[in-house]
Amino acid sequence: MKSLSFHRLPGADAMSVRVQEQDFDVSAELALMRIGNPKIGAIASFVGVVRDINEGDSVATMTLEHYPGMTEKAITEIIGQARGRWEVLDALVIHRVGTLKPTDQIVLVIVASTHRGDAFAACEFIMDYLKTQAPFWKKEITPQGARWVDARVTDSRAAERWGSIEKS
Amino acid sequence: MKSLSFHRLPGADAMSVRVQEQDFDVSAELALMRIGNPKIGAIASFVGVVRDINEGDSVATMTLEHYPGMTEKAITEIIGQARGRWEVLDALVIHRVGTLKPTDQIVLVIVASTHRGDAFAACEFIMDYLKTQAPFWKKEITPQGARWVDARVTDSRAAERWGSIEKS
Amino acid sequence: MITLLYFARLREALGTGREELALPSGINTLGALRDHLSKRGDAWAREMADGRNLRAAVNQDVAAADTPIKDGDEIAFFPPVTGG
Amino acid sequence: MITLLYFARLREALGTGREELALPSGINTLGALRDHLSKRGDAWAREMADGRNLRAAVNQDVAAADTPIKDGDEIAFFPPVTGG
Repeated sequence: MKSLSFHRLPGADAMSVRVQEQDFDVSAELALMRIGNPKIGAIASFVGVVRDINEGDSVATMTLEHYPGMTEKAITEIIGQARGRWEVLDALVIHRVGTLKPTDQIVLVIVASTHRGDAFAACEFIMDYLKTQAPFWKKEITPQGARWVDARVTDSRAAERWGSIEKS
Repeated sequence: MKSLSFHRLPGADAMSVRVQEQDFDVSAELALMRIGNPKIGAIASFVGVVRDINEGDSVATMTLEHYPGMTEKAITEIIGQARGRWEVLDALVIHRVGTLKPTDQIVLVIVASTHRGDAFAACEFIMDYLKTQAPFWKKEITPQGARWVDARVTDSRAAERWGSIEKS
Repeated sequence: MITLLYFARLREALGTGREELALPSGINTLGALRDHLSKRGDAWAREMADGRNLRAAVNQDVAAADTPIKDGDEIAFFPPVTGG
Repeated sequence: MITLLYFARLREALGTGREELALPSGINTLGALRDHLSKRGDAWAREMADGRNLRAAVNQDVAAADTPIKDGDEIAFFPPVTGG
């Protein structure tokens, strides 16, 4: 289940996609992005966190499985779609895999732009599509035993409100 | 111009508002928030950054002035309004004052919620209102000399799209 | 006495950031106070003129021209805000 | 030969995460392959049944039932995704 990938493209297409077991440091990622491009005026970020309760049951730990190779490809495509809709100067997605516990960070999406409207919209768009398109699966350990988390209808709706996504 | 204030209220009304000269550490603030509340599933953040170009001129440094006392009051009120519209488990605003240079962080808004829709909306709402309601003023030093930054019409429009804000 | 505060461009143009003033008799709204201050001439006339895009707060709350003012108030004048 | 991958609940139910298979003659779409696999019976019949909410990818791109498949392809079956 161990996997690490890293893409960084130069210039206008700057982006990074990483799937990793280890935790991430948001400040360090923000600093790298800021110092790399003084045109950046606005950075929107999202961090997904393991909650201690899901569907009414307490969650002790959670294991994240993914599809190596396709994960990175799907996320890179999602970022490409965001770039077609908004001004994106740089974008980063880190998704953790393996075993996590409540209050642990799961996923990080950072989008940098000149102005904040683009940064917020692109960050939320990437997160909405990631939840429905990127091949990750969560299994929770609860007092009632282990269970695979079911996909949420609200997540499909969240992705649908952005309109159809075209294949690049 | 030196000023520091800190409010942290317990439980459902958790929030912090700080005005300070020193830089901030987003990772440290996120960790404090996450560890304080295992119901948090989603954290949206915004960081405003000094750009090297504004209105076509290069910016060497920028000085931020504020109205001590009113600043904290205005931001606390903005967060209260966000809380009335969305589920906000915790919120933090840090705004720097004093002299900053390109790529420096200016402002941080963090909103934690159970789900990401609330976190994104409340974070963008707070930022839009902060830009039009909180008493901060920027003065830029450019090769053409020092100048006070003019308020942007797009900022008023961004705040207006959320509808009217009521006095608490 | 009232406390008057001026910020940013206004502070620089008027050459002062703060003054204490005995509330002039007959002045009981923010708008009346602004008119009164504009009669000081020069920079005051220019900066406090009706056409200037000026904002104000009474006791740290954003206030309009018809907001009542009274002895002991903290009253601030400033340009539209540009933080964030 | 084609490579078949199974993830998450599906991997556990089928008892395997990966197999190599000679592409059966006459099978040239994803839908036909799913039908073919469902005929293995037991867990295969249950998990690959028409009513199951199953997703699939051909060579790491999300694919539909009418997506063509050919020798050498990497084909993955999995439940709706739940990351983030």
